[in-house]
Amino acid sequence: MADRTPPTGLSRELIALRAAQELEPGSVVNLGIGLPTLVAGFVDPSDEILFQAENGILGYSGISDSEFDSDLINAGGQPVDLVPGASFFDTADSFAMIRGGHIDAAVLGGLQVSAQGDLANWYVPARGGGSVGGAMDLAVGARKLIVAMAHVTREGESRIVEACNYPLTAERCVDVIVTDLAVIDVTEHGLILRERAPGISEAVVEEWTDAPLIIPDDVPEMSL
Amino acid sequence: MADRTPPTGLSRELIALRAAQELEPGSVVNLGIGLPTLVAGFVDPSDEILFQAENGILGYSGISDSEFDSDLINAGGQPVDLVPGASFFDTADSFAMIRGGHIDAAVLGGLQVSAQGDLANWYVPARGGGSVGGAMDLAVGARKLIVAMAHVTREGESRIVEACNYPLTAERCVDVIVTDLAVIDVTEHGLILRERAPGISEAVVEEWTDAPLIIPDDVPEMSL
Amino acid sequence: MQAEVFDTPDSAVADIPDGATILVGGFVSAGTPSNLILALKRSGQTGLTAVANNIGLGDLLDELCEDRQLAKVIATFAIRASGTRSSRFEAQYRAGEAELELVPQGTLIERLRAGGAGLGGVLTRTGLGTMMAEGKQVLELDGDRWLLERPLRGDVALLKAWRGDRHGNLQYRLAGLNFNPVMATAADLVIAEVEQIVEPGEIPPGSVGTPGIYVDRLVECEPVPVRWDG
Amino acid sequence: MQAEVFDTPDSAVADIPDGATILVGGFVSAGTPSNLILALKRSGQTGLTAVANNIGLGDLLDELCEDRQLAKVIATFAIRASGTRSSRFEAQYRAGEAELELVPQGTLIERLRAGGAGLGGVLTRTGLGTMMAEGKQVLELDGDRWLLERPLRGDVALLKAWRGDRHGNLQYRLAGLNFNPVMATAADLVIAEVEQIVEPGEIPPGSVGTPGIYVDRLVECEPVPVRWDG
Repeated sequence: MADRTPPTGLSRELIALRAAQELEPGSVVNLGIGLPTLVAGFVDPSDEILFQAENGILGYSGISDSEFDSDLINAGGQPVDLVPGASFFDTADSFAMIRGGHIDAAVLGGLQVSAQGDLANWYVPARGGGSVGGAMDLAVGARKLIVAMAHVTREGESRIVEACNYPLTAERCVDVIVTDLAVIDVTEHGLILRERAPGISEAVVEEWTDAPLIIPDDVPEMSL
Repeated sequence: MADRTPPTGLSRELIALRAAQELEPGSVVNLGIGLPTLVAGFVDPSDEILFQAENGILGYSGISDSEFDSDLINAGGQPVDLVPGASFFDTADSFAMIRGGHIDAAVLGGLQVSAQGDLANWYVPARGGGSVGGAMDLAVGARKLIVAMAHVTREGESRIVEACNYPLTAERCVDVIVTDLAVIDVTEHGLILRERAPGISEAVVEEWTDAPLIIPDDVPEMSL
Repeated sequence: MQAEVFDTPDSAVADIPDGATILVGGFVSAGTPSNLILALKRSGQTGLTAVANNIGLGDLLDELCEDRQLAKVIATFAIRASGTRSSRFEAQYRAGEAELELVPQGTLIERLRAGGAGLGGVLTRTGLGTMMAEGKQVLELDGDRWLLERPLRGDVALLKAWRGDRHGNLQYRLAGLNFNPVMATAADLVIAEVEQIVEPGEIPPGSVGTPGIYVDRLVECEPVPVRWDG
Repeated sequence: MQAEVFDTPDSAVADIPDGATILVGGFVSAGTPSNLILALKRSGQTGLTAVANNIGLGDLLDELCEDRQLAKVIATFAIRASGTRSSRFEAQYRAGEAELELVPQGTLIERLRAGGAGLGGVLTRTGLGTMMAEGKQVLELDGDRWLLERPLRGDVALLKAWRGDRHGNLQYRLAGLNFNPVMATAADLVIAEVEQIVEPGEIPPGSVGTPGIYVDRLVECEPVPVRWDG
């Protein structure tokens, strides 16, 4: 597979925009480090989505342009602005919130997602060591888990696989996969293609997906 | 035994006063409901003893004479005054403090104490049901456990026994027993009589103690 | 994530079903949702399980026994050690009409916390070698023995706070916290009575005792004066 | 129960022994005791185990690797996923000169909380079916599987708060809480750097984030500016 050229799909920003569309108005959402942090920039303020940062903030609105305050950051270390009605708490209370099922949705990055919805996103075997952060707790605790990632690695390998060969973050945790090529639902029947990126055909998505993919009739293009 | 007349020892107030003398200056102390709550009235303010109430206060000074505020009570429901530097916290944090060994001493009431320092103080078999409150956590968690109680029941039975026949609060937890008749240390060698109440002889203490009691030479009277 | 604001405590508790398990915040007189308890009495649900620190100790929970609404109580204080004063609950318990599960206070709060925090249980020394250990699993780890205590949750939680906002954020006063913040995390439907409803942002972010996402319903009421005289 | 006030961070950490296990509060730049970390660097202890959310992410913990003071790190973020930037710790880890125990963040805080709260452990789903479960006990209870996570404590905790008083009470600002309040409960010697030392009573009782009994040493310092640029 590595000798083929991967198709050009959505930019990182557009993946974030499409992931943002998965969030329900009024819901409580945690954004993982990296691409997912961009999601905060693409929600409609009138939807009153409340962002939780696992370092102890409920109710930040996005990345701040104000003067940097080292005590007011999200889990990615970025400065944030607060909404009226925000609150602070310690890590124990924050993960009680996450693990206890009080977060409606989390958007996490991914290295691999399996056909059963297993997620691998914290450990690159070639690099070792790793950084797990709050990913395992979010994967287990969030009511809906959205993985936002590139569909294919730089080396041309699909990140959507029959079974993960990277170490797992959690088993059977992913609900939706948003990539530069497609939106895919993880269901009890298997992976179902819901939308294609503009200009990307069903066949291309299938070609770059290394797991069985159910393709309904007339899969629409994303509206971005 | 029930046909003998128990000796007249210290009043409840004097038991509390004597128990107060067991507290180290600067220590953090929790007082159980009933007789132990009286202890707060007998400490020297210059000793800077900090009282913890398990309902979520660190640093109350004693029972308050001010207007009753239903949100400012100790574990016995009594109104309290705060010292400068007091703090409030919830029950989870309060019992983390207690169970985690951060309380220097607790003074609890007792129904029975055994020769091994087992405590029974929450369940009267004849009445059933019971109220356990924080007693089991305090018995397990406090670094030093002082039991303040009448030496003998109204029916004339010793509360200091070879083995408790009342249901236990915790095993091997008591360090010191302060009664109307004596101060007794619970040690690995057994119960040791440390002091007698004024006018109470070693023989009287021994007579009303239903457990082996080590009586050193020249046991002093309490200085109250 | 707006909390629904109700006009009366009665309307806030009206749809609680018979047989519900209800977590009741408060410690004796402090932080106790007495308006909601009295509304529950007027509402008349039966077969309820109440989880609370205390019953019959100056709280109004015992009022629910007048019409036998409580099938079971899970508490730390329930039966007074001295028989000089008795509660309605005590009478019903003794008559075999109501069940009692007595739980050490530090264990009760950890079981509730586990229920709210997605934990399967905690290991404690509290209760080892006592009646509280009966029927429970004991783990021996590195030579120490531990009692396994399992999570506890409610269908409903009734809380009392000082101030609340439309997001559901709650601010407590003095020792009014006690069981309230943890109970807020451990029930499917969380109803809070507050002395005052304020605008979002009026409670400083560092003074929020219960973040709004835990609270479903808010009702503003004058607190019911309660005092325990021992 | 007075906390001892030290003039300099150096004097506050001088007697920490080689080989100590040190809990380090903070999350990237927030609530991080950078003055105490730099003092530990100048002090030169070796063979240390550091327990912290992160190393090499804008924090100054990585500075301790310059003179190879860290034998082991227990953390949630330690090796960056991308290889474009590397920390000193990463180099020492790869050379086999320093150990790494990676722990999920929610598990790390519960292990510390258990260590401070006298619990023998907690049951969590987090980590089940992953490398994190290796060598750990799994309990099956009522059909659910749970990973048993054991308590974690330190010999020393280094904390950062906004204000402190002579009783040791600490008040945090904004998201400066994070690991600090729990770490305060889980070490034998607790040292806090604060921006300001105030009189007892100046921190309102409801705004105390760490009650004074947990804190042994206080030092007032200008915070070290720290920022992570990803």
